[in-house]
Amino acid sequence: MSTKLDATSARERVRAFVAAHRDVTDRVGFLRARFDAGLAWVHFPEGLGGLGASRDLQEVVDAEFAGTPQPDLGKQGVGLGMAAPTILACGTDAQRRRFLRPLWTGEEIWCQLFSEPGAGSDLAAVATRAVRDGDEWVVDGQKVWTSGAHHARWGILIARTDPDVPKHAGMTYFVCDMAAPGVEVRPLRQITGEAEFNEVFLSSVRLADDLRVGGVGEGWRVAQTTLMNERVAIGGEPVEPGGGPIGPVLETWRTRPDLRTHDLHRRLLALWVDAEATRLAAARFREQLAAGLPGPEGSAAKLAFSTLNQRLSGLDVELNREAGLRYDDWTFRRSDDVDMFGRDAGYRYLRAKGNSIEGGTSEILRTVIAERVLGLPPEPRTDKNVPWKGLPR
Amino acid sequence: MSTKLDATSARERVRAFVAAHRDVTDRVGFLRARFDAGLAWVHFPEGLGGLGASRDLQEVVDAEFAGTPQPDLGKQGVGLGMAAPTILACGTDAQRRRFLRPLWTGEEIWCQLFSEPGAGSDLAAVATRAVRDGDEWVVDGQKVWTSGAHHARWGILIARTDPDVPKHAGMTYFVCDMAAPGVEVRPLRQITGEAEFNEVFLSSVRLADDLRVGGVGEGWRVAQTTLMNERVAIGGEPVEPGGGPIGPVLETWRTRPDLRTHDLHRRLLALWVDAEATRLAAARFREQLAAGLPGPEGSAAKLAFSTLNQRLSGLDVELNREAGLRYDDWTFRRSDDVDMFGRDAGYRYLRAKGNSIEGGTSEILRTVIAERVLGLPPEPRTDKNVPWKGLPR
Amino acid sequence: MSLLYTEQEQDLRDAVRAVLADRCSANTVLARVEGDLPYDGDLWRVLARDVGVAGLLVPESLGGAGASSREAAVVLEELGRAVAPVPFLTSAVLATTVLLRAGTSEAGKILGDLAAGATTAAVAVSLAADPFRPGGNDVVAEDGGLTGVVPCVAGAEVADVLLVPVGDAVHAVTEFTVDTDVSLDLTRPVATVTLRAAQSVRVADSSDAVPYALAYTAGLLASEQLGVAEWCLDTTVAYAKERTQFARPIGSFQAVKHRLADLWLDVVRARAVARNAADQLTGGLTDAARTAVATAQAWCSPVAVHAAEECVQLHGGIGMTWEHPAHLYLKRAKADSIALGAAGDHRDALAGLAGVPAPA
Amino acid sequence: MSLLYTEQEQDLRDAVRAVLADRCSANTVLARVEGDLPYDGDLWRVLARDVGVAGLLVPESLGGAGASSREAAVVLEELGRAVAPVPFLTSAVLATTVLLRAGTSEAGKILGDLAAGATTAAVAVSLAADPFRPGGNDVVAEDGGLTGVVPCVAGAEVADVLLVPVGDAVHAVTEFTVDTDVSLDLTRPVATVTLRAAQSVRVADSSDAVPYALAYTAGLLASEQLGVAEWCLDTTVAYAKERTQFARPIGSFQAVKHRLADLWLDVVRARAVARNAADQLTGGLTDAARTAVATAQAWCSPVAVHAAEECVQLHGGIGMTWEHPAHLYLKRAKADSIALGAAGDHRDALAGLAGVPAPA
Repeated sequence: MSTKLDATSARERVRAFVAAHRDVTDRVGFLRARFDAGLAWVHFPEGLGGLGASRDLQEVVDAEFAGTPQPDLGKQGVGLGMAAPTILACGTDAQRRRFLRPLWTGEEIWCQLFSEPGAGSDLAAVATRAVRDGDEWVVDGQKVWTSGAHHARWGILIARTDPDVPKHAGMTYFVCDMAAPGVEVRPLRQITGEAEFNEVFLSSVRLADDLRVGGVGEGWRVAQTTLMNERVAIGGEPVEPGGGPIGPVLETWRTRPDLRTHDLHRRLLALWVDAEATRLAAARFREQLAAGLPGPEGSAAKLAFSTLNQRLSGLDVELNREAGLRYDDWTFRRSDDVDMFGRDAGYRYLRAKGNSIEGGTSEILRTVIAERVLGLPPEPRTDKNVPWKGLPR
Repeated sequence: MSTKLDATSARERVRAFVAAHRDVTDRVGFLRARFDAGLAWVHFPEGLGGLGASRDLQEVVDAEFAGTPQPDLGKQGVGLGMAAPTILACGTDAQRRRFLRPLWTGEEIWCQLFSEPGAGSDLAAVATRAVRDGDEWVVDGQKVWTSGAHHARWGILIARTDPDVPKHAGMTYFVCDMAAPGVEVRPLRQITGEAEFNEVFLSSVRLADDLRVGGVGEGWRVAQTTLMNERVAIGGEPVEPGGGPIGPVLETWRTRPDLRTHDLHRRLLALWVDAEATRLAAARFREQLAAGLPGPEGSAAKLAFSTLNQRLSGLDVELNREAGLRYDDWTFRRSDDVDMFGRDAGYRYLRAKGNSIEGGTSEILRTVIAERVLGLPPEPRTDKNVPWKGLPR
Repeated sequence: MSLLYTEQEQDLRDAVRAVLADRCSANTVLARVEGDLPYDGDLWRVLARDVGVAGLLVPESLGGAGASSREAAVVLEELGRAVAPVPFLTSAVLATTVLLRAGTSEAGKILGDLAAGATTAAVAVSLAADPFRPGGNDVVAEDGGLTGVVPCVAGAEVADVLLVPVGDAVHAVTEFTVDTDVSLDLTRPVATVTLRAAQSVRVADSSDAVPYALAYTAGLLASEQLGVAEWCLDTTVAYAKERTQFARPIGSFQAVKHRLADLWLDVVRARAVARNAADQLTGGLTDAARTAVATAQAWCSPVAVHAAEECVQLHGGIGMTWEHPAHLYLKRAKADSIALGAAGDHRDALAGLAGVPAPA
Repeated sequence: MSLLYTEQEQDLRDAVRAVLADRCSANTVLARVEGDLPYDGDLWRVLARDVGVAGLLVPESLGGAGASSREAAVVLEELGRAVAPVPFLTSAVLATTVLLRAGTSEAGKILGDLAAGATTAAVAVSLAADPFRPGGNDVVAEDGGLTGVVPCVAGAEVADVLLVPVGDAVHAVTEFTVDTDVSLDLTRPVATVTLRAAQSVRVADSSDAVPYALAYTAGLLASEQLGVAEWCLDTTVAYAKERTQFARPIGSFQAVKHRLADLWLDVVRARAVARNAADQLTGGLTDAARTAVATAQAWCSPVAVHAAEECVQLHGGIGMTWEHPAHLYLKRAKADSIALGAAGDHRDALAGLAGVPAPA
């Protein structure tokens, strides 16, 4: 099995697996078997859902599995996209064996406990404390913007273990047991009325030291592994001209000739061009990726799409006029995903406001582009070489 | 004469002066007499062109002098607006007596030697050196963006006299003799083709110590006096709706119906609103000033007008199409003023680009508004407490 | 003509602001929007009667204060600043202007009650009506009375009297049902009004009163939008001074700083155009006033929306939460940008008023 | 279909760039615009013959390279980057496309000479012509030949052959006078062409060839605009790293940084739309290609102008001087934004192409 897999043999292997498991209709059962066959993530080691194969082959494998039971990319997103690669890269063997399989099958859901009320763009400012007590850590603090915390069995957590050193050096990374006493999850209501996210309060939560990922004080480095594995947001799937977020506005425009004015027409045409340019840039980026040339354009996509979504949904509300003065539903309820197509223009308008905040604000993204892509020099920093406890907060 | 003047007596005094000098047709002669009568700047001391009166009365006096020979606000602008108040506030008695009268009459023109190629927004970074040599100073360096240097008898100059102290502390303010050996004035051609400004090269220029204004090392403070006396730019005289910089574009629009498109129409309407809002804000600011309530809105006017001028002239070039592809004159020649109404759209477009650079860039103005008006905290500074000679340049 | 505030106007502002500070904090408003209706009757009674805002535009001969559009605009600035859930715009400006313009004795009677704060009125037109192209409605006068349905009416829930344009006239009715819509603007919801053979009193014989009042009110709405924008700017500036990231107040970052400077510059101009509209309207809807109204709306609508959007963005995550009041302002600003003509409609009006003709 | 560059395209780019680096520095161009005409005949001969760009679009059967719009676009990117004063766009793209579309044997003869770099051609239409509403001209065919005046023609000064649309046909003439206008764009001036009973050869019998070529060339002009924008971005980024004020490179100030990040994002998209237009045009002017052309022009025109404006602004005073080349790019970008349809005209075209109908 140590001979390297190629695309042909990977395809054959998947076909054989699918043929052999045609009768397994139970989703979890199928995914367990897929994991055990090393076909979850082929680039993971054998025994941990993979075959030690090249990362490129995953696409081939995924394509062959089309039509079979799939992981739930919504609920399992944090686990699959962030926790799994981090545990593989930085966890112990015991952690890998304990966590990866149920993570893959969706039997255990994961959430991310990074952001805090005082640590948003400045993630390294986390104030949640973890204090060692024998073989355990006692954790106190508050996390926020945690999606899926109410479903989650585990959370990836960064906490401050040493306030006496500079902020990047005093953090440690843990797996947080969401069922432990002292973990309280409260839905966080958003301006749309619903709650996609949670606040998580940690009060004297005791975590065994074997839930620590990486060394004490290495939390920032481990967290970078997590964040680098956040899927490059390139605005979702490829779409046709006029598809994607401009779709609903065009639909209104085409079906309601009575709402048309020259003013709105010029603004909509300009946004059509903007949407098309953004779509083509994403398509070009996908081509680069496929050609093995990942360029910096990927980091631009989120910035472009968030602005575009906001402008399009803003125009849509205005175009709708009377319908724009109404709203579909303010009920305070939990919501597991963002519904940009099923709900009305007002919801899209409000929800899109979050696009330029969540997952890196547009301000942070502009700085990242300027420094990492254009090579512009950083600003003077005053917070790098002083103990965390001495920083203004 | 030491009894305070009121508006009525000021008006009477001017009327009497005008009646008595009805026969003086020579402009310089009339202005000399007006200076000697203390009616140049009534708030200046007696004998120095004033009567020691309240500053408010100047408006009354100026109004009464309407229709009489006037100073040339173009060529004499730097002298009247910047040099005179600085010399009054910071100069010696001998300097006041020597300089103010011919400055007022226009017999001696002044220019400003502040900016340098390496000191634009960061004026305190001036590198022109002045080294003491007995009763004289020897000045070497290069100044730039000096309007009127080729007409000027004198220049107000800031130079570095001590490179071993922090940059704000090592400058000294001089009156530069523009006729001295070593002063070379070269026209600086702009993107419009002409040269409104000059570069001034100073090579071993010897200035007597009695041309120093203020103490050695006090140049920054003296320069602040100069800069605070720069007239608040509030976009020129009050205009009617549709007047001012939007005038030429509206003229094209109205006389050339063949050029109209819906796209240009919407953009022009939006600019009309922008121009009107900016005009009304300036009118409101003038009302505040008149009511003795100078507000922070004045500092906004330049920022607003430069953006507006640029957008209007940009639209005008595009609207003109074939005429916009042409240009009136690229001849390299000196020009003493900006002609925003007599020349074509292309000239206005190019010249307006300078509006957001000259007299404080838009970037600097935004910082000034943010810090002085909104009270937002400054950025960390790295250049305040180190010797000038150690700073990166 | 002056674009500044007079001393009386400042006094009026202080009085309104004191009441709002006392009774209309962000938390009060947030709590109230959780109920069936956001309107605060007690607050309105204090403002309407004690401060006397209900009758500001009503002549003294009819029991009002005989003040002008300038004073009403000042009140609207303060109400916008507080997103105060009271029917000032809908009753004391829009309905009152319809009745003033009608000029009949029937209208005068209603005006007296409104001025006294005894009753409240609303006009049965869509809040989205474009003053320059107001559509009709489908209300008909039949044998038994008025019958029809009017959507998107603001302030109807708290109205005792409804003014209904029917053909060339305006009628007052007191029998009507109101179904509040789930509305984008939590603090000024819209409702569907239904008339079923409602008895009515004819208060105006001309079809002009309603479009006149819509344009007049649009001009004053700019002052409400100014108030909304000011609150957003002030709140964001305060937050930028206090919120620390990377060991610095975020307001020390140039990107934040420059955006706030630009926003301030927009708000400075919003104040100028809103004051100008309020001032010009003291002489009625002259062409100069119509130009001022269209300019004020074309400028203030996008500025208020932009200010609220910047407020949410620069507050980061907290700005996206229900518990922070920023969303109340975002929703009001966005609804206001549709109300009484969108910015584009007002720019259309300027094509004629300012001599910028459309392409043939 | 691919939006990336092929290896051959990269090789072509390298070849063009090497020639331009050698012969077309900013100082060379600046010095040249001081003369009567900016065009650089030596540079053009090297590019046209040695690199072979003159015949890129001409089929091999007629002596050309048989390449496509994709390769021509790459050449235009480089020429835009250097604001190179050569008649590639006017002769090797616009005139060549007219002749290719004409398809007559007379056209073929001229194409052979053009491809060989032996002659250069221009089309007697205004550079400001909107491809979607190209106006006519006042040239008439009389007994003695063609007579008339055509304003704002680009590339006429260096043209041996002039292609003149007359009625339903296109004629080639070699006798004409050219009066160069003082032009906004110093590196591609426009001129007034006068024909006085000029002898002519009929090269096309259809009126379609010229508008077809105008739209096709508009699509490729986007690549020139991309090149202009790239130069402006690169030059400004380099300056921001090196220029120090307040003891810091100005590129470390967030306001500068964020604007350059936004500009980069615009240029990334400019590359995508320009490549898309170049790619779609390989199949001729299909509806998809027309959409791609209109999108590319609507996006790239303002982006190039904005990039040049940011270049001037962020260079501060030095950017306002004649000695710094930024103004050459500003002038080219602005003239390009008028050439072959302004952005608004292209958005108009999209109303039909993309199904976004105008109000009735």
